[in-house]
Amino acid sequence: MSIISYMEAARQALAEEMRRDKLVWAVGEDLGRGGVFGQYRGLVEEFGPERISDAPISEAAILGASVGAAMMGTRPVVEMRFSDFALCAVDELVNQAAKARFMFGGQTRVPLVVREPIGMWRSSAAQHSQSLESWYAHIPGLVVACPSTPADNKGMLKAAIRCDDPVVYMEHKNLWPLEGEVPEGDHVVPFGVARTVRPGKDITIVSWSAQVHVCARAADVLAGQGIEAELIDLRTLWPWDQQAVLESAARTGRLLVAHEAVQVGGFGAEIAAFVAERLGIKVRRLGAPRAPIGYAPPVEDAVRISETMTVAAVRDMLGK
Amino acid sequence: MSIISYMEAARQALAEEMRRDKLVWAVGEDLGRGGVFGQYRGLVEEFGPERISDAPISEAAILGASVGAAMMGTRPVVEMRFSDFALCAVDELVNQAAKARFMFGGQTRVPLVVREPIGMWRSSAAQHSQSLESWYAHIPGLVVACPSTPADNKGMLKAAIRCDDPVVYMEHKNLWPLEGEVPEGDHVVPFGVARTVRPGKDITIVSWSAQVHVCARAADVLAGQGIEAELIDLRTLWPWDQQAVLESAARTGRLLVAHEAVQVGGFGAEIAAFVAERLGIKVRRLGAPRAPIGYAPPVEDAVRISETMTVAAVRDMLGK
Amino acid sequence: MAPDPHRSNIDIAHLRDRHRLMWRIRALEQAALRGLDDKVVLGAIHPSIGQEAIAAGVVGALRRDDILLSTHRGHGHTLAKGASSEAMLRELLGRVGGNCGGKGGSMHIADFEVGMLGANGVVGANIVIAAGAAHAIKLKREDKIVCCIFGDGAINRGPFLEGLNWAAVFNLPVLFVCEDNGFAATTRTSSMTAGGGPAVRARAIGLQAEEVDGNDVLAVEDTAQAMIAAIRAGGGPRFLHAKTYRLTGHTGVDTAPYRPADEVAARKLEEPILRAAELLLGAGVPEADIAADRAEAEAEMEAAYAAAIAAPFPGPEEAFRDVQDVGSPALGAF
Amino acid sequence: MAPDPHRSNIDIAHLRDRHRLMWRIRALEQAALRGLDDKVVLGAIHPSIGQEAIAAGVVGALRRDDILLSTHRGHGHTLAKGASSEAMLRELLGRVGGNCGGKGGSMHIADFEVGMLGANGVVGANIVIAAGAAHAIKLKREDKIVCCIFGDGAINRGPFLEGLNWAAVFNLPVLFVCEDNGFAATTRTSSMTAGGGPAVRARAIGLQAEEVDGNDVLAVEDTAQAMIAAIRAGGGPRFLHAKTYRLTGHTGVDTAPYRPADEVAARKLEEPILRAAELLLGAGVPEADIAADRAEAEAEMEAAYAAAIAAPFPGPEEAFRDVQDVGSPALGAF
Ligand SMILES: Cc1ncc(C[n+]2csc(CCOP(=O)(O)OP(=O)(O)O)c2C)c(N)n1
Ligand SMILES: Cc1ncc(C[n+]2csc(CCOP(=O)(O)OP(=O)(O)O)c2C)c(N)n1
Ligand SMILES: [Mg+2]
Ligand SMILES: [Mg+2]
Repeated sequence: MSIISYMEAARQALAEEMRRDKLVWAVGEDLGRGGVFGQYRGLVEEFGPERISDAPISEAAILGASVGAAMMGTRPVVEMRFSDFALCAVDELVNQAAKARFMFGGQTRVPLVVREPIGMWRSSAAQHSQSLESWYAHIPGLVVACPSTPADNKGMLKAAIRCDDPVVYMEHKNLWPLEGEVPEGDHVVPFGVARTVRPGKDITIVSWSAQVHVCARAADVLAGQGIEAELIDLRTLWPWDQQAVLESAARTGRLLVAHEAVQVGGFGAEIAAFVAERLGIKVRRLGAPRAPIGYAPPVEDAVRISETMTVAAVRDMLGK
Repeated sequence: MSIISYMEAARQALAEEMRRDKLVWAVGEDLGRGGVFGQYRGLVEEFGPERISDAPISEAAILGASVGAAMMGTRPVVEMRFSDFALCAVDELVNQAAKARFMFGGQTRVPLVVREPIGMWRSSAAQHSQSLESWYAHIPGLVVACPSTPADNKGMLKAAIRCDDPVVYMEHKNLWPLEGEVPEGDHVVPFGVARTVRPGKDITIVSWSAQVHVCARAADVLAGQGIEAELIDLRTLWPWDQQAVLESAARTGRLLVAHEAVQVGGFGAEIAAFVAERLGIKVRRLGAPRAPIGYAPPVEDAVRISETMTVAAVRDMLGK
Repeated sequence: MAPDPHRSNIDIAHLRDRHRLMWRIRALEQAALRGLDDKVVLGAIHPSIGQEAIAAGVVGALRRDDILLSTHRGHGHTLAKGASSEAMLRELLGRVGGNCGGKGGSMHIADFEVGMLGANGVVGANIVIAAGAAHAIKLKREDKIVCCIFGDGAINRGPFLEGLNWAAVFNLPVLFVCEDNGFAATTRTSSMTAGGGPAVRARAIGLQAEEVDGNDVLAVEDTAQAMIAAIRAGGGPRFLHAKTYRLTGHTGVDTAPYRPADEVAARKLEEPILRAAELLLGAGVPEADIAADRAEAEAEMEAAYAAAIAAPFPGPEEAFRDVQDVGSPALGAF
Repeated sequence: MAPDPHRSNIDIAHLRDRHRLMWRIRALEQAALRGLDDKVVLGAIHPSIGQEAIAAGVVGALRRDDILLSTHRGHGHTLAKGASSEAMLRELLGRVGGNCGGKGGSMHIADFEVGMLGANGVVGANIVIAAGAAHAIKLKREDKIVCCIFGDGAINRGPFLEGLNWAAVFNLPVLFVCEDNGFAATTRTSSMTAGGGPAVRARAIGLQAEEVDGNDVLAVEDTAQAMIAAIRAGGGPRFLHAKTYRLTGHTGVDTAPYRPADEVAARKLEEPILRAAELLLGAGVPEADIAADRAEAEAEMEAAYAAAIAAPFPGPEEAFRDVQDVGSPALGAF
């Protein structure tokens, strides 16, 4: 174990995979200078500008070219900078990358990883703060990963790079500096296996990405109030660990899903509906109101799902 | 009342609104020859090529230019041909149209209507068959309309054109020839008010767009089996008629939501979760499996939500 | 149109070969159109009748291991690249044994065995994908090249700019071919396209570009050949603007009322198969041989069509196959 | 750099006015940067220090009722168009009384009162929006024009092609201005841009295009003036390529280690305010007057900054205002 940041974990994962497999390469704007958040720092020195490739401001070409390069046997890691800019390349991701294997009858695969940093991050406002993970979970052909810890950002990025399906890989911008223990060696986290952050018997809380940390703090508060919440970090939204969630929710009899994304049409709806359909237990979601994200801190904060709101929702579900 | 087709209803709605308001204009590829499905037939003759405007194959410009033109006080009706092609203009719709009013602090409005025909339509395969209404319902700032009848396609298109918010207006390609009664005069259907297609006491079925007709046939079958299903056509997904659905579901004690779109992350999840949260009753969704849409009829049909499946789901929920 | 006098030294055998190929393309599409009438081809069909010289010429200049990407109007390109006519017709009919197992249909026809990476249902989308395919070739230090064919309507979409710039910036082995038939669906592209046209735009983005008579199969092939040689030698991307005319409607059901009959009639006289036949005749090839090329092609497609009709549809389980490995619906994960 | 000898007949009063405006822009951004240090400006800031002549020159050629669209680096354009410096600083600090009520911040600054339709956080996005604004003007038969400013990095995005083609096809009253500072964030744009550059690309799409020294405020203004006159006369869209240099990092926190210090030092000598001052000096304007322009600008921004800091934040209810009318979260509809 060593203690490294979420950003460094991803950097190491990419470097290790690039050493392991010559066909892995990364492409995006400013990568040669380390990327916009520094998550590619030092890599061009080791791998050269062909494999840590700069790109013009051409999101459609960055993603579209990567589809072609993936079909031709390389494994591109595509940097979109902010998930918001990936909206300039949706045809390439949704109509092309996600569907090529199916519509060509299995003649090809599109093994690419699209890194789309998500979330609110110090007054970034409406075009640099979105969390659209539920969109991609709705699209057949795509895998959706939302790591919440340094260990997962290492192990899941490796799994993403090794995956033969196109993976939408959503790091949370607020987590870059987060430090945590990361196992030594070839640490790979399989997709579709949730992580129980904290066991509990009174209620199941499901979350992912940065919101997991808010929920963990809420669970601490609740523990002090005599309520034992079981917290599950979903890690991947597609596939998602239906078994773990069903098992936990059946045991606790209550399910709360919390995410930073807009609640209406968010992936919390999928999980809540899925569990309600099968268990008929109390379900509740906590997601952002259906409003864009504002610049001024109070406006931004007004759409954040806080620890306090999480505590209140749980207490309410328990009739306390 | 006169009996006209779903397509003709939309054509009349546009023509009437263009007569009423000189600032309404339509733009898209091939409009001057009536549009790809004929839904603009005859309009260029009346309104001229400036107001029924052809466009280059430039979806980003068609939608982006309409954002600018809407901010400058005109009311563009934007034709995207197939909702799938609107994926070439997602930045323009989601980062620009949907957010301009908010991020500019209310200084502007973006009154545009984006027509995005959805759904499966005679072997159109993976890039011409998608139903992505849940995406737009997730985006603050957008209104999402999915008319299912000629009357609604007239009244809702009029409402969309008069609306000051950007409206994603999704006609179903299979419905173009559907005939039905349309009220005379200035028939406008308000957004957010569902239509009860058929009253019933045993179960509430919620649906929209072409799927409503499948559900209606299923309800007929069920009636023959002594099961009275209440069928609600949601009409608009944002805003959606929460009151009508809650009232009906509370009364029948069971909710089934059926849509053609992929079930995972579909808008059915939102409704099911919403109702389960509030009523704790049995909820169930019927949506497509998470697979792209294939060309060969059996492959295409395998992901269709049929009348038989609807009947079976209802019977199962009733323990029959 | 009279045979080109500069073509005294043409390779007759080769022209004959192209003539045969053009007839195969046309006969394939005629079978597909018949499939529409017979209600066995269910999805949209975009015929390339009248445009066969571009498929035959450009693809004639490619090696078998070179890569090709096409458009919604891609039957000719696909057949020329070496796909089986029977597999293609099976695909158009949505049957087992189709190139994509019946799951793609006309707009997604592809044959990776022969390096044909797909038609595309989204105009212009393949331009960036092609640039990326060439990017992979460069990274892998292979000597293949990529050829990407698209229509004149596609030059107004963003991927045209982004893909050409990409190919030029990274000096990639790709030949872009604009198959200019004057129309984008029912719209004359000239009415919606500003500036000097495809080649001028390509040059402005730093690509060497040439224009060619797209109804002259030998001219197309010669020009493509020279460009491909330069590309293969590491010269970076090139751009070929080939002018032609779409003799049919946009789709199999479009009667094209938006253009005058005399325009179509005039253009019919310049169509590429006729022109090749005249060259062959002028060079002394007997009329019977020329007719035989057609008859053979028609017989091939007749048989392929019959076989396609006889083939079964894929089963519903195909709806869940090849979606994805992780979280595949085939694995019960939905 | 010596005063341009061809400029013997310059309008001193006017140049003085531009000099003042350029100082106001610089002082505003210096206040914004100080706001970063003071941790009151929270979001990203993209300074245009060294590029002020383009804002001052281009906007100087616009009428107040003309329309302007800008980029993430849009403070100068916005101030030049007539926005209040205090409202702008309030916006950058996310306060009540900001142009967007504190909800947009630097990247979404806009002032519709003065025809400034917004900066944009998405590179290139405003190019198509500007074309559409001009389209509305044409439909409404108004005689305003639209001016759209974007960076040299934006010319590689699809909307550049689509927006310029749109403007040319519909013959719209729009002036596109490429503010070429040589960089896109940390990347030299020359390394990622193929071909002859912005003006060559624009011409290929059918627009008349000119290049201008973007650090020469009078040259920018004169060229823009002539182009705008032609546009207003119905001549259709025009394209201006203005070369400049970004003296700061890409953002307020970027130290720009990716470029040599001597390059920056050399470019500092050519910066537009200095050049305007030298012209003024050469024309006999006393040094004290020139210094006064700066001092006044700094005093204005000092006061505006103080007022902004003193202003309250908007309340959380602003998060739900102006989202939409139908199904607004403000109406409890979530
Ligand atoms: C992005 C996109 N917009 C619109 C369409 C609908 N469409 C299909 S083919 C076509 C015309 C294409 O014209 P061109 O590129 O010249 O090719 P051609 O059909 O002439 O071969 C259009 C508009 C589409 N498939 N994709
Ligand atoms: C579509 C998109 N891609 C990437 C970014 C991130 N980004 C912001 S500014 C910038 C550089 C823009 O360069 P240029 O257009 O030359 O403008 P400049 O910053 O030099 O004024 C980049 C890449 C973005 N905002 N939008
Ligand atoms: Mg064409
Ligand atoms: Mg720049």
